[in-house]
Amino acid sequence: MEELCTGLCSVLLESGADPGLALFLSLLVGVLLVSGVPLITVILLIWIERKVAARIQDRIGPNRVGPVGLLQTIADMIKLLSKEDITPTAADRVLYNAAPLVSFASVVLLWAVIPFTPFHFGVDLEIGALYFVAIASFGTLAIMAAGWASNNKYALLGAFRVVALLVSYEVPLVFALLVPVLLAGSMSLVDIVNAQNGMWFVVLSPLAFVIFYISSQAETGRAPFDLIEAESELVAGFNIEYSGMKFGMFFAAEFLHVFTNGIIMAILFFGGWMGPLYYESPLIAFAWLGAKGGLIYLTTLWLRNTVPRLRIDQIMAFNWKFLVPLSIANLIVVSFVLKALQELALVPRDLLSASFGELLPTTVVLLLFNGAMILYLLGILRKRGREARREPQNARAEFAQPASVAGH
Amino acid sequence: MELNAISIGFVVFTIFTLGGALGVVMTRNLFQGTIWLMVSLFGVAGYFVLLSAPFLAAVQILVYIGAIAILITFAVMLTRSIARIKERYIRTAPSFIGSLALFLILLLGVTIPIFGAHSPESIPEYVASTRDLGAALVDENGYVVPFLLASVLLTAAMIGAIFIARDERS
Amino acid sequence: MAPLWMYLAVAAALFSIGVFGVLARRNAVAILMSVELMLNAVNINLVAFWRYSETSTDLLLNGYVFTAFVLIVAAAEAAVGLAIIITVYRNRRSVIPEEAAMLKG
Amino acid sequence: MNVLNEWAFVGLFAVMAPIFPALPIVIAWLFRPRKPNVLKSSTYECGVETIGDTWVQFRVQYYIYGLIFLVFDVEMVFLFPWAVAYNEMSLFGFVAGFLFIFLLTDALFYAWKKNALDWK
Repeated sequence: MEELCTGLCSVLLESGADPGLALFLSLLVGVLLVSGVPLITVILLIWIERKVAARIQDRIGPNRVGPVGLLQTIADMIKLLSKEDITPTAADRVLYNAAPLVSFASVVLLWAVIPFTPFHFGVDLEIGALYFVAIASFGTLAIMAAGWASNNKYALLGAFRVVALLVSYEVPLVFALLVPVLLAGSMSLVDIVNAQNGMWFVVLSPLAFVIFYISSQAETGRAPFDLIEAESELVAGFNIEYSGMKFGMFFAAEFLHVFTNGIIMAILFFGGWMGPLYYESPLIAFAWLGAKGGLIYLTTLWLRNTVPRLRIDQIMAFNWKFLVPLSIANLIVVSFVLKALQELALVPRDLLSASFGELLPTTVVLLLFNGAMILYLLGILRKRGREARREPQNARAEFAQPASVAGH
Repeated sequence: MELNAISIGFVVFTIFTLGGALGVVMTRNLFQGTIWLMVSLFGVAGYFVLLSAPFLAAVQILVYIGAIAILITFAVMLTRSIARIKERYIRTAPSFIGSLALFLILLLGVTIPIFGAHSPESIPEYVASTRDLGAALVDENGYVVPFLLASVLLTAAMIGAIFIARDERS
Repeated sequence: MAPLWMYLAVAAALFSIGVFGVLARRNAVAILMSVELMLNAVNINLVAFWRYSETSTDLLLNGYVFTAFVLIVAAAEAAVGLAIIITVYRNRRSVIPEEAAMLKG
Repeated sequence: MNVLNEWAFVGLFAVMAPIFPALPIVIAWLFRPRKPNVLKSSTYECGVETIGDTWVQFRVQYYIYGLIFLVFDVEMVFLFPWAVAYNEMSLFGFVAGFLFIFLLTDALFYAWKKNALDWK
């Protein structure tokens, strides 16, 4: 993008345009190009999601409109456009209308920092990884505003639960995010990808990836953490009063967020555009990123359609008593082992220029420690599971009083 | 001040900051007040970007919009008080006069006479990066004591707040 | 760049609005929000002075670290302050500071 | 591109981003039918009439989760720069960062022991 920008800028300048105007126009073109990617993808994503869900549930899915149902989303959009848009009398009109916009915009904004290829990206901010976390917090506030502005008990309750879930899972997410930042020694996403030239970070710290994966599944409100649409408990959750296109916007934002998280994970842990022949052409690099992100995205769909929803107390206990301590322990172990290796001069300090061979000892040691941690964790989980099975009486008693658990 | 991206940004962020702040003190509804507060603090984050401190801007958004807004909303919902407080203000007139006087003193007595002539040409070229900050934070000769004190402060705040807020009866 | 005094003027205005809120609002949560406004006015000043002053290199980060510190103090203040408000509300059913004077001699 | 140009891009992006979802909503506003009535625009609670205030009493647990989250979130103010500078750091720096994290883990441990993490 930067290349294109300077190109366009100079062309405009040569044709005698005002420098400020030329810069503005080239920036505008850049914004439209970058934001075009998510906007076009989201139409495809809804189709993919429905197709995959259908296949998992032994159905065919959309297949009437267009070839293999590809135009189904367009048809749905036209349907949504012609739907009546009801704003409840009791609602706070301004916030009620602004919430879906902010929710969708907060996801689109993430794409500003995503490096598509080594030379094509919106911007390469020095604080890229932090930008990702900071922008995501607008989405949380939008859900809160939607729930409050609807002035409906169920909406407010749903919003409260979702927000509690989102903020809780942000803690392990950020701790897991610190690991790639620490390994690359930079928050810039371009630097993080470049630092994986020798070795992907998922090999150096698989545990960080697993934590990030689980908590981003929760951040997007997907099963088993799909309190966002707990139909059986909260009618529909925070968006109960929304209808027509505004309701559609919340859904589009969710679909896009899941895919965006897949892309982010590909960048942070799977080397982004890296892959055979990526330097030959930007298209190949872009294809690598898309393929990795898409694969991760498909696994989240698989997970979503396979596992049941957890109760809110289980979700919270899992986060605060398992995932958060684990993510902190993981950060400490990774940083400790790496620092020890650095002090013993077994590792180059700068991963950016390190080759595969130089990184091999680090990889082996880090993997050993990670493996030991994973084995230990599996032991804990197994013990917990056995205890839970040994006390079916308690479990049943708990189940018989959902009010005490699921009350607001 | 010529017309460029920075001056446009400055004007926009001023509207955000001061408009949001007025919203905070004037709105009757506390949830709307929280949203106004976030508008205002978003404007402040914008100033940080203009002042070449993007890290602080991101942190500002992360801490305020991501966390404090949520916390205030939870607290507002826990203390259903809107219906009971009929009047928003007490001591309206003296407070208004007092704060207006404070603003005029700060603006005409301090800001313009002392810093009005400060020329923007003397801005240092080099801006510290996040890496400089990180290195300085844990340097023996740097800020390692404040760094650890911050941790102690946060721990104390968390323990204290949990101790206070926990409902002993349940 | 906008001149320094403009940032300071905005900060002064923000601070004064915060002072008004603290003095005049009745609800404790609103007062707390006004205090946050005042702290942010201070932060604008700190960052502006940091950016505009010519300091020696070893003092380069003073303003930066100071601002980060104010941010942390603001967060701690909000956390503890709101916890106190919740507790007082639970015991007295009131969020008006004047009514919560049980510690007054 | 200098730093401020990068942020001009982000700023422009931030201005444009809400416009994309706004467009279809505005188009829908032009085409949609408008037949409001009192029942339709009343609060939806599965057909039962709404009783009382929307602001039901919430449990304090929400606040406690928000509180712990806030503390960990604020911690990031210092942990991100620490992680960025990690590679050039001396052993002393690493130990300082370790202490920083350890102290906060203490607070989490306290909350755990006090059962403040349970969804009651």
